[in-house]
Amino acid sequence: MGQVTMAQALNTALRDSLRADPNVLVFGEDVGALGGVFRITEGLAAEFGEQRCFDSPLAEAGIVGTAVGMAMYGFRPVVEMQFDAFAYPAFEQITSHAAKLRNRTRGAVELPMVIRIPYGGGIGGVEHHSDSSEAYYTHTPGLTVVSPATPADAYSMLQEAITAADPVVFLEPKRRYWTKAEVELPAATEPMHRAVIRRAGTDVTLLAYGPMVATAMEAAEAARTEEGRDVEVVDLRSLSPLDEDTVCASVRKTGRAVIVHEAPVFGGYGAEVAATINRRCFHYLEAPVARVGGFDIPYPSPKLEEHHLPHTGRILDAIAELQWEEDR
Amino acid sequence: MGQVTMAQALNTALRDSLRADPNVLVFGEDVGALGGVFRITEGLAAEFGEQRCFDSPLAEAGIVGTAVGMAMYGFRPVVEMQFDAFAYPAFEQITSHAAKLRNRTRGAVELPMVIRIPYGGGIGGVEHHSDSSEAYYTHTPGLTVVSPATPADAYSMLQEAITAADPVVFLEPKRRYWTKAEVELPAATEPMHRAVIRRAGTDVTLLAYGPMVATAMEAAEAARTEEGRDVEVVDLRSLSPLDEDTVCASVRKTGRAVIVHEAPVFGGYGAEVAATINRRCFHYLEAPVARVGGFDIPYPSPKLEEHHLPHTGRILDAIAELQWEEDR
Amino acid sequence: MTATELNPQQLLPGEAPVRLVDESGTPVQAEGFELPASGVLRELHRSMVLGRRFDRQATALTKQGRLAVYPSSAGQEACQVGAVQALGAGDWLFPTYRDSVALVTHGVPPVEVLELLRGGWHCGYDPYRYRAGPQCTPLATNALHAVGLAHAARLRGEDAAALVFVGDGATSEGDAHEAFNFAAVWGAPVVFFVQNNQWAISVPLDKQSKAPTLAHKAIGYGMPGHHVDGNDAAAVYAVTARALSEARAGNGPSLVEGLTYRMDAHTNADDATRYRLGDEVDLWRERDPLDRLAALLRESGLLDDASAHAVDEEAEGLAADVRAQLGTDVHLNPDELFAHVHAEPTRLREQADLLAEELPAEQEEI
Amino acid sequence: MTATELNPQQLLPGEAPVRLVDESGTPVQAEGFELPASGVLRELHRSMVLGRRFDRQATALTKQGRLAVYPSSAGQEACQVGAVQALGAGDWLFPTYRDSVALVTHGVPPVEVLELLRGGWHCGYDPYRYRAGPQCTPLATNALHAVGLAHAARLRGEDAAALVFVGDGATSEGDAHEAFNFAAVWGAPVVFFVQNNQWAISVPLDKQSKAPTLAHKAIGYGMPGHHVDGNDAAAVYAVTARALSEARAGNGPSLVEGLTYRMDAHTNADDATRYRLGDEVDLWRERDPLDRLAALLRESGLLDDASAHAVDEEAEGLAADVRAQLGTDVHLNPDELFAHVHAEPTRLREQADLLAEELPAEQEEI
Ligand SMILES: Cc1ncc(C[n+]2csc(CCOP(=O)(O)OP(=O)(O)O)c2C)c(N)n1
Ligand SMILES: Cc1ncc(C[n+]2csc(CCOP(=O)(O)OP(=O)(O)O)c2C)c(N)n1
Ligand SMILES: [Mg+2]
Ligand SMILES: [Mg+2]
Repeated sequence: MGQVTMAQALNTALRDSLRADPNVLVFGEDVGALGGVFRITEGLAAEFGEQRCFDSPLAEAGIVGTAVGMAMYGFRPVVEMQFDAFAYPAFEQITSHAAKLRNRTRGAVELPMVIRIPYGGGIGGVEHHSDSSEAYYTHTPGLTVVSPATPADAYSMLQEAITAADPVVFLEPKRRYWTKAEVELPAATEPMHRAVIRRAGTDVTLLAYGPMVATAMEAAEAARTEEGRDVEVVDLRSLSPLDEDTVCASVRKTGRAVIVHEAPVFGGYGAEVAATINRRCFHYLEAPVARVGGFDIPYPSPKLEEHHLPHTGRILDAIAELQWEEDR
Repeated sequence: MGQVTMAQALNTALRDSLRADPNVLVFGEDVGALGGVFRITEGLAAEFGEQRCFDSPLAEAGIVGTAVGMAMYGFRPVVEMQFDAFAYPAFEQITSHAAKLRNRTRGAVELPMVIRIPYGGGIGGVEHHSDSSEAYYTHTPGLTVVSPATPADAYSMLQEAITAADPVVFLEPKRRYWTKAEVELPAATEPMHRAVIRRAGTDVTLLAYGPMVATAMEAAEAARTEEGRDVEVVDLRSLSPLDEDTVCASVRKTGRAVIVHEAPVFGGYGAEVAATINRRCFHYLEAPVARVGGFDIPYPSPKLEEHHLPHTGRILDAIAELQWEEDR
Repeated sequence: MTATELNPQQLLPGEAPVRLVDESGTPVQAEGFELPASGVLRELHRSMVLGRRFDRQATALTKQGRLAVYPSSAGQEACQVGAVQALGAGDWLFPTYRDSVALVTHGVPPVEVLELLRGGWHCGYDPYRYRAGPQCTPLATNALHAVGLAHAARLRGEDAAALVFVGDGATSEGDAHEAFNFAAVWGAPVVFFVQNNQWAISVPLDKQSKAPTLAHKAIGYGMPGHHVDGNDAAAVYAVTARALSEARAGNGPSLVEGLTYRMDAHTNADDATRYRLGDEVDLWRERDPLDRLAALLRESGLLDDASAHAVDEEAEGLAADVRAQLGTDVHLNPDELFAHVHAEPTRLREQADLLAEELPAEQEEI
Repeated sequence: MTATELNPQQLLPGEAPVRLVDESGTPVQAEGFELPASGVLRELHRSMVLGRRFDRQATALTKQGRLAVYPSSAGQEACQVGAVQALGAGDWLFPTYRDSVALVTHGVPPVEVLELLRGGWHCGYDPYRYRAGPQCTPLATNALHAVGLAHAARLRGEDAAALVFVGDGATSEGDAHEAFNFAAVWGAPVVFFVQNNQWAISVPLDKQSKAPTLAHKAIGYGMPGHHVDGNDAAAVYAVTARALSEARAGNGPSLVEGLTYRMDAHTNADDATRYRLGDEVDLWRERDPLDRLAALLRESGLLDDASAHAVDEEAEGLAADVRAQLGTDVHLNPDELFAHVHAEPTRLREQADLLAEELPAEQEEI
């Protein structure tokens, strides 16, 4: 296929899943004729008909709640929340129902459903269009939470999410929708729950996911050229469960870790990663785990988002402060 | 006043606040004639009339959303969510509006409102009645999140929350509603944002809040009598902001820390506390910060909650594993 | 601009609630509805007697500490029994915490119905076996599940409908609105049965809604709204049966409001004297749905002392079974805490191990 | 059981939308409503011309990259202007992202209205100064704020009312339902104005609701529902004015549905050709609300070439001002990121310091 954007990869994953399994349904706001505001569902209604890809009324609890009912009946609904903050009205349905129904029924009811959420900033969106809410979902037992960083993973992980037996919150880094990569679809990457080393290194482990993986890769390159540091970059891919073994193997090797995400740092997902590394790698650590994230503020105006979001400079600063021998 | 329960202290704080400021309003489900399902608003409608303490229709987004409008107009609404999980339908209003309106209007609109949430387990409640959702709120910039552990604090912190300029999520540990203490009301305790040392010690710092403070105190006592360890107990009181200085002073002194909460550990509030301690006290730590919390499962049946919730035994085990010199 | 082909007026409920049997037990005419056949009437009566006895037994068990909590539906039997008896073999039921009698009528074993309320597993029965969603506590939320499931059945080409119970209070929740609307827009085969028992814990209907009737909400979604005397089992049956068959026939959802009354407090833990007057309760006691149907049956020769006695005996048997089965403490295996969180339990292994280590120690203590 | 004293039928909208001026600009009779006074009609016309010019200017600015996004309300001027002109001095306005013309009409300086949409601060104006809530993106959420504020005003004994705009799509949200219900139960002085422009981005009304009209929703809350020709500014004004004065008089909320059309795409970023046919747009172009009112005014001698020219001039002046003020890039001070998160900014000091350290470095780079 050659050069493929993440948006195209997601679209192809949906198309291939719809083809492969008649139980797959795609619905949500504007996913039909329009193909979604980000065109992720483009062409699906035309190819598979209104029964399989359709617009719903405008109500997010309604979308998730009816998807729960459809999943109960054996379908595999894949629903789209239009933007991250617009998933909040569905919070109750996600937290008290999608996440818990297997447990509430002692396994009798299985909910194979996917909640796709375009998340994060960096696209100049006005307020409420750029939230990163992964920490709300990762703290909710019963949910699987994943976020792809590349077109190949977008394809492969979405397909796997759709075939999974449990509800998956599938976080799509919207600023990377138009990032291209050389991929042959169908692409099969590592299993969804596995973290992946994107760049090997020996000095420090940079942990990232979704939109920040590309930023971390840039920072790693800059650290090499500017500071001569050999940075390993781990793409977490799955946030819940966290692939602790891969993370810890890397940190035990390098002795230093920096976790990067767009969400505010306080109580963010990075806290879990830092706490886990400290617990499991305590004696290997040369410095405390650093967290680089958004500030603890509501997502700001587009004109200021560059100051809010983690960038190479901030990651390099965090690396520089990791108590290197030469500084002691 | 003598022996006072936490429920009585909260009730008195509401009464005194209603008396002190005509802008204070109390509303929610069943808070009027019934006095709330936990009787926290008992007698208020009778004393202050239906204009100041009233039942609302049954809808949590409605309750929080209308409170936002009232606060915009200069009132100080204090609303009750009946149980923790029943606050989820209001998540959007809390996260995108209550938390952000000051920011969205560059300080023009101030929202002095309190969202009271009886939270946590231990009362034998059936499903959806025992959640601990503090991590959802503490990760949301713009919210102040506090939880009292004693009747005196319940009184003093609720009063302070009501006079605060910003929205406060006030988490009431429902299993401690009936805990009595010798208190003279009005009681003035430390400022709401300050953590407090409940028991001084030199060996290890036990950090807790809300329902787990009493459990931590019991564990500290057991650690002394059974293991001869001198445990310091810090009651965090304010979860957001976190009183880092008090926490770090204690941990720097003891060199060891255990954080205890009822919520699932993964991505829980304890992760933030552990990550912060690791960042700020790294060179003082003799062992990784331990986290003792609920399992990463939906809140279980009442018959099993004793196995789910942190208890003295589990805290003692966590303390025992803190890499003591004698074990090395 | 008009989205429906129907004359809007047809979506409005009639002037008065549909009634087929008056308070003295005499049949009355209601346009468009007929008194159900004798067999159905007898079955309604039998189920109500069983339901009432079950309910009284469950309430008694709370006093002995055998149930964690019990929300009684005494007084609401005509709604729960009448609506459930109208279900077809392929139809689904979506109950709330208050609908124990509905579930028992639906064929779920009483002990499985009470599993949640005795503090056992969250759902005591297999939803697929009985075509019944779990008893739902977060209000109005399962109305959306019902809509999704019913729509799914239709996508499969099956003619199953879903009956979902909602309280008067729960109609205020956003989820109720979204469920009504999704069902109407999708034409999903759902019947929303609002048990208007006049109270939501301590909040009376007039602090919940200013609608002329709750059935007037239906027109706002373009679906028909009906109100029915909720203490008249025959009328509830007839109205619900028609609503269900319309749904199955592809004519979309409808809303049925049953006007009834919660005779007991909200649950055994509640004290209704704090917020409502005794004479209101007395008034409704005279409208007892069991007495009314029994009077009709006696009058029509469908019930005599012998058959009434037989039903009572059966009810006593059911109560005795419940007592026997609930007489001992439920034992749940703590291992199972981790069993049904994810399809693959591996990620909780460490926590399960921690618990497993504790358990033998505790066993020894006993 | 009936919660309202009114005859339920009075809560239903009339057979046809209220119209005071027909498509050719000729006055028509509508029971219970009168054509507004000449001064009002002139003012409606002036505001619509200004609003249209403002809207066209804003759209032009998107093409030059001066606005981050702009949701045009071309074609909806009669709703926005008519409803806002009906507001009294103490009344509040709660707009959505699409209600720029309403805000300009309400007196908010155009550049402050565009602050959000140019990517500047979230709210460009002081809500208290203009009695206008921030432009709201999360759909239907601010309807609840309006209800709370209006109820608060009433608790203070003030007779202010709140006008809140909601789109046809937004009526599907749970928050819309809860807002309608809270307002009705509390008797809050709120007018819910549904701008039914037939589309929610790409979703047409008949996938959003099967209600006979959206105004039929009102009866389900026990409040009156009106529908009005949303391209007839005179009718919108008259219906909204009455609804507001009922609200102020303590007679509770009401719902007004204005039937109109979104002439442009959802925003400049949207491509409407993907989901709707050109002839639908053409049809509505013939129903232009400005042409209609202008025809009436000309016919009645309230508008001549000279006065029309004067209004056009004023509109050009406004557009020139907007161009001038939006011509340069907005500069926001990054320090302010931390200024309005909490009343006391202390807890963010460390993060503010981090940013402050970065900034001079960046300045130098420039
Ligand atoms: C979302 C949610 N909010 C609050 C509650 C707490 N609660 C349980 S029952 C109840 C009253 C429900 O009244 P109604 O819907 O009329 O049903 P009824 O109990 O009368 O059968 C309330 C407020 C809940 N279960 N779920
Ligand atoms: C809660 C929420 N969900 C989704 C969106 C995304 N969104 C923005 S506008 C829109 C369509 C709104 O349609 P309508 O209410 O008819 O208003 P209109 O744009 O036609 O004025 C959608 C889905 C949102 N802003 N808020
Ligand atoms: Mg009720
Ligand atoms: Mg619209």
